[in-house]
Amino acid sequence: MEWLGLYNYWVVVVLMMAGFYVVIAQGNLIKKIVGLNIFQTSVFIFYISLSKLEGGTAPIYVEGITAYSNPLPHVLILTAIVVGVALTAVGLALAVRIHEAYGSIEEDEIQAQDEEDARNA
Amino acid sequence: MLMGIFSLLAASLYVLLDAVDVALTEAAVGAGVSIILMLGALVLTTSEEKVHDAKHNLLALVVVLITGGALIYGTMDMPNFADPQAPAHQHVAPRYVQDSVDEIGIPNMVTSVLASYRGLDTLGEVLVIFSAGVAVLLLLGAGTYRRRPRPPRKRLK
Amino acid sequence: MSPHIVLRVGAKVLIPVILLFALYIQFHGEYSPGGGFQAGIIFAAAIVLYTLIFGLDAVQRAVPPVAVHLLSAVGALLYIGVGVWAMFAGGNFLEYKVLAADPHTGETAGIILIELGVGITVAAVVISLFYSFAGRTREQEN
Amino acid sequence: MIEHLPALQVVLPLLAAPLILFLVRWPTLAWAFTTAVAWATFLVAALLLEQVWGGAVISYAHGGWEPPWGIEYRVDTVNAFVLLIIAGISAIVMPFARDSVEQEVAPDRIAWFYSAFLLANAGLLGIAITGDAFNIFVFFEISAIASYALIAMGRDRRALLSSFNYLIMGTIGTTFLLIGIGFMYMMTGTLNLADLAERLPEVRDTTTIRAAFAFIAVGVSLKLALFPLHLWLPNAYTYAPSMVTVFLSATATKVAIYVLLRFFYSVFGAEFSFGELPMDHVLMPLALLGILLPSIVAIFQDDVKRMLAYSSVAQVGYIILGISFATTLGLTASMLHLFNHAITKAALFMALGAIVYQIGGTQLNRMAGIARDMPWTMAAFVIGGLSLIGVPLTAGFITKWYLLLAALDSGYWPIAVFLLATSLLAVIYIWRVVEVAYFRERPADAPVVREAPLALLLPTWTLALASILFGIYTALPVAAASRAAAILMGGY
Repeated sequence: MEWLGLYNYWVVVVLMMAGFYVVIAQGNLIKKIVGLNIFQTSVFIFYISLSKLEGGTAPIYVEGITAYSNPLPHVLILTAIVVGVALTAVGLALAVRIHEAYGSIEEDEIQAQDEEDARNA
Repeated sequence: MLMGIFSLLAASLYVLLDAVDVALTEAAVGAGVSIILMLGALVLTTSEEKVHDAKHNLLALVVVLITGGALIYGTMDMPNFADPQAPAHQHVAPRYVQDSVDEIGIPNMVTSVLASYRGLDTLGEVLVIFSAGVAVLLLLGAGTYRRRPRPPRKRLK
Repeated sequence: MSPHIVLRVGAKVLIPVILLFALYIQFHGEYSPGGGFQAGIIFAAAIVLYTLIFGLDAVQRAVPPVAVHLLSAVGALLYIGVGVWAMFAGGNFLEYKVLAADPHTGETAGIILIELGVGITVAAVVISLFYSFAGRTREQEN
Repeated sequence: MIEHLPALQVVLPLLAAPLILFLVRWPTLAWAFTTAVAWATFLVAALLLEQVWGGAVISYAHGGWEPPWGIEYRVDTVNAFVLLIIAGISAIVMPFARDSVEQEVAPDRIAWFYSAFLLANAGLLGIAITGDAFNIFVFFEISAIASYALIAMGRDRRALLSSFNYLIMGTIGTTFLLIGIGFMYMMTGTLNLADLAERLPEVRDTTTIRAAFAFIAVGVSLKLALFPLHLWLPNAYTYAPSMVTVFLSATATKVAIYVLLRFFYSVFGAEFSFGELPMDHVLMPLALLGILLPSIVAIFQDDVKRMLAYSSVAQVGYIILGISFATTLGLTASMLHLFNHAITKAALFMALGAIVYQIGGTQLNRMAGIARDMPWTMAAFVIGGLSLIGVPLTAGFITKWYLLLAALDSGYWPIAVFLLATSLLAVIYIWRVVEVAYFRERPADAPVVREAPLALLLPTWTLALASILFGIYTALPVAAASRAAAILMGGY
């Protein structure tokens, strides 16, 4: 029965895997970025889950309350969210440029064009 | 659109888990900035996806299952959810919770840790977002009408 | 002019409120959730809303891209500058307590300054990202 | 100011990166400023190495908060050596960059380009110097985001897709690292590396720590392009602008290798990584395959830059091989190769950069007979090639020699034979270039080619001569590498 205490983490693992699958299995570049977002968000949820404390409250000091949730993972994830959005921006900008250069954002179509170039060279 | 809902759900989850600062950020970033960028990129590329046959994704499935297995394996010895005795709450964190108000003088512990105890990480965060700005400028340009000043000085021979 | 009079009036009412809210989040971050990062994004959101209603040209006349790029640098420089200032004041890098005679004052001053730096950079970068994506089609026409 | 050296090491380039944006209208000034900063950073790195040479450890508490509560910069001989490599390469690449970047990047973007370069540089330095696990992640991402942009600046449209693939693979890598760090934090309650090393033994028999180890190992291996996770590397190096290839090939994978070393030896400890977990049996076959297969693939490349990129994957294999012995001698060989390969590969890619500058590409068929027109460039290429093969009197020989000793010392004599055999593969692919450049006639219709300008030749030759110098005068790198190896074996 004590494993039930880990239920939260297992849900996160399932979400993580869904995102990870989209990243590696999808041929559409923008969908890859979406997958990456889901993958990262699930890692964030994992960090936030581990900061939760039984009976704790949000880590803002209020007179009379002694139990607070752990603020450290919150800080780490604030940073990680920013990193995530920075990566999303750069990834999407690259996707836009790729679309301009190849007229497609499907990985296999782009590779086909590259192989064609290589044959003609 | 679904991504925005996903982000808002994640943000509500963070509130439930007491991470109000993170929730505010996730709501602003996930439902705001990411969506705007995503829509911008979709306008500039194409919103229609090619239909694939799903058979050659077996390798991906195997990789994902192995990773998932490793994660589940890793959770086996974890302390239970919200256990106050977990090491994560015992070693470094108590000082932030108990002493930060005295040492720094502001009630929001997240701000204290973020800006002072781990100020270097936050500096890193600012530079990450700054790098993203520079990277997108390099990739897409500034988006102004101004013409390029002059063509490259040396042409290829 | 554009027939979307409701949108235009609505935006004119909303945008100052959003900007104010951003400033509240910015400077009240020590007491309630929020801080420079969230404030920066909300501030940028106001500008994005303005663009959606009034167009990219109008907004770039008010907030020129070059200024946005420089501001994104200014925010980061402010943050690092506080750190270096602490070094000259006799502490380690980013050691705010040496910035004032009283450690509490020093810490609080340091945090307010660096949060301001974060806010400026984040707002500027998000606006700059938006300009880059929104202005891409005409960038190519050049 | 001497006590602030660790902070300055990273703060200097970090401060300069935003400042460059004020110089957008003056590309030459932006270049000059970047060069000055790169050299100042190099000076700081040299001073740091000098301070820790005797075995001292410098700990610098950011914000004045003592570790593990605050973030600590921690410098010992291991990372001072790595810092010197990064700072040294970025200092020497800057004089080279001016002409090369002017040709490959639009003038109104040059300042942004240098800003991104400084960010990448600062990120790598930050990874190497920090003593905090989460800080490693943050600085990994700073350098990564800047590198993606730098790579995408290549003129070929394939640069875009290679950069995108690098982004996906790199982000999976750092996210895995993040998962690993989270697992470790969960079990120990700390993020400081030295503190982790102290607290891990208590909980190391848990599945969580083993999973953390696995995720960190895989995540970092993605970043360092360990075979078979190297797929992003050849394209990224091939299509990036010349200066970026020189810089990244000499530094980015090296820093990731350093992170792997830190986690395996200092944080988890050699006993855990190689005793309880069979990392030596995992790494050694991967290293051997990683040397053999990319070397063979390199032989069949028609683009010399791509050939050398595959060779880089093989060189990572050599370094990992040294690590997999889990002995002081093996680690010495690995640390030495970090240094020797950095200067050798940088010299080779610089020579190619000079060729790109003059003829616009590095395809073998375009290089026919150019040795007569570009004798100095090609001579530098040959010296670099000899060092890559491991011919005596070059830096490359010293590493091969130490690897050989380490293999024999651990009783793996077949590996010694294998090392000699794979050196022959390097002979083949370098010879292909030499044969084309020296012994083929220049086609009659080919455009006239002149020797590269002095600004490109000087840095190239500096590195080429360095790879000879450190093949003869070996005392300095060998001493640094063996001290670093001893420190790594001794735990944190």
